[in-house]
Amino acid sequence: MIGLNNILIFDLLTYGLTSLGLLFFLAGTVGIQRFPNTHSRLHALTKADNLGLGLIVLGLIFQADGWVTVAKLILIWILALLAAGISSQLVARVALPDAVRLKGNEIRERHPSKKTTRHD
Amino acid sequence: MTTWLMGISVALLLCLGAALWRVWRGPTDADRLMAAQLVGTGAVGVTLPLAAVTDWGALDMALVLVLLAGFVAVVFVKYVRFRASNNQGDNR
Amino acid sequence: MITSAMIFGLCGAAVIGIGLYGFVIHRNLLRRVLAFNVIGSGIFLLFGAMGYRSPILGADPVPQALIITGIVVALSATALAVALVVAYARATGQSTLPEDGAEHKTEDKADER
Amino acid sequence: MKSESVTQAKKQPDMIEPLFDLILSALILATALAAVTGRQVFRSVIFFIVYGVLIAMAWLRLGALDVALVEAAIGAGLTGVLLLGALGRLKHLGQISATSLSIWFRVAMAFSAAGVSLGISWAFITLPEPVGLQAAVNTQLTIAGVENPVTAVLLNFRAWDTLLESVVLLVALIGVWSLAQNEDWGMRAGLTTHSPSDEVLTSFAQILPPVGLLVGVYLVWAGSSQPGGAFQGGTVLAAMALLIVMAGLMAPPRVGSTAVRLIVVLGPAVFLAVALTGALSGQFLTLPPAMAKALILGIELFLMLSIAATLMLLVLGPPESKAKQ
Repeated sequence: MIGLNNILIFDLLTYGLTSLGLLFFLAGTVGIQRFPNTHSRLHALTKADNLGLGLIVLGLIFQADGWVTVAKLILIWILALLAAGISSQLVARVALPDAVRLKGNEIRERHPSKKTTRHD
Repeated sequence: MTTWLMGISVALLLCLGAALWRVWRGPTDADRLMAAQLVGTGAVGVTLPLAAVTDWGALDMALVLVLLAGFVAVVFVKYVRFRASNNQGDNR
Repeated sequence: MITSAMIFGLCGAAVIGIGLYGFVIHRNLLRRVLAFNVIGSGIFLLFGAMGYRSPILGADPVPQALIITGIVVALSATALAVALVVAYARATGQSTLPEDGAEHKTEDKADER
Repeated sequence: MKSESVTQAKKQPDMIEPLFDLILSALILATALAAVTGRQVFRSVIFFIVYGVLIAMAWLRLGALDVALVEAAIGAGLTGVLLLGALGRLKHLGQISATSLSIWFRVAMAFSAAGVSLGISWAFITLPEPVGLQAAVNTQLTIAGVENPVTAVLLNFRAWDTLLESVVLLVALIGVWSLAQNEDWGMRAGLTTHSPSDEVLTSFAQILPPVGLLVGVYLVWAGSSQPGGAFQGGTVLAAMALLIVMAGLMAPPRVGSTAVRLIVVLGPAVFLAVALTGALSGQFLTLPPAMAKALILGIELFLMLSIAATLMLLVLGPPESKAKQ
């Protein structure tokens, strides 16, 4: 069902690359839970986004059934890179000057979490 | 291979569920945006192996998802800025 | 045997309940619009699952077409509802409809600053 | 053809597929609950968007790729943007609590809602064996002009629905526009904001839309033989146009200008014209099998344009000048 490319090496590459990608996603998820402040969480997130998805795409390319599929996979990755890059840039800028004010809002919204302490 | 790829999908789905916790938790809007973005990318990551075990048709959905993810991120940021500027403006 | 149709059909039924709950407990009109959308998508999910129950026949295209129509109509209805909410809030300065209860008080404290 | 490949993929029963479905369902329920409850509306809207993404994956698992595409574009995109825009306008409502309703009322409502869900579940489980319309659609598919059964249903077998739907979109737009203040009529759609220009945003809005345009047209083109179609393509185009507007690269269109009206009406008009031509040669809305494919593609292209324009205008909302109390 997967196509003509059922060669052993291709399968092995898929196994390896997808598990590596999964690892990055896991790391990103742990990071976004555990890191102490907004900007370091942003760092964790972009690693997961760019590398994790990229490795999964790379792994799946070896299972593709034709060039159109490969092209689509790569396009998806490029778009994800673009979106992640741009939006983390924008989010970081939102978070930077507004950190104090947003924190204030949060406290008013009754979330007096310790996590809001800023480490600059 | 099918089972392996489905397994990857399941694992990514679990990651995605963990990111949801950060969306709930915050504490800042920026954190929520980021976590939502991780959910978006994670969803693409879930969809790709799913596409691989069927006939790759789901790839189009991943494409739409990733296009819209960037768009939604921009809208979020615009919104947060809009609100922040309004809050400033209304301060007497 | 647990099929996808069974799982997502029951999930759709539960989503309808969640949406209904949200629709009733909130007075804020925007939240009601949101909850109404949740109800709608639960119904779509249930309907789609009904069209996928037979493993031999595969997915039924007719419900799919109806659901696509439904999603687009739901979006346009949401747009209209949202515009109405904004216009209402502009006209009255409120985001909740007046109700007869005596407990009608908390709403507009929100004007954060 | 499509359904065959889907059933083939289903052939090997695996414990992992139900596991995937169960986890996905649990996440869907959690996000739905988070979207509906909670104190902050902003968070609810984010959860609603995430919910849309998850539902789109559920459609994938239900073998409904066409629906998944629409849901990914509308549920996970435009609806959330719409709600967020309204929230921005009602920013003074940023924090609405449900505490005005007593806890007992909420508990009672939770039980009633659970009762409704249980009733529906029971009805769903006890449904009689499905007969399905797959066979009926498949036998007619040869004269439909397209190979994608969903497109065939949308634009041929049940074209009535789709024609009326495009009219519903128009009616909604008229409704939204009619909420404009008198002095705002003829202004640019949406709330006029003057945000400072931003290079990052600008470059993003220059790179993404060409790709989006390509994807949108591809979806319409592919829609005849594989999942996709006018709605999917139109929504993607609408999102891209909104991105351009939001980055400040293009001013939103003026409400009520002739060009805007023309674009918005074009799709339904072409559809209606084809339907009437059919009426002259036999029956209203029947497509001659020989020309069906060309006609469907033509209708879909114009529909896509109109849908994109209408959705964009719906999301932008009525014209609103900044002057408000």
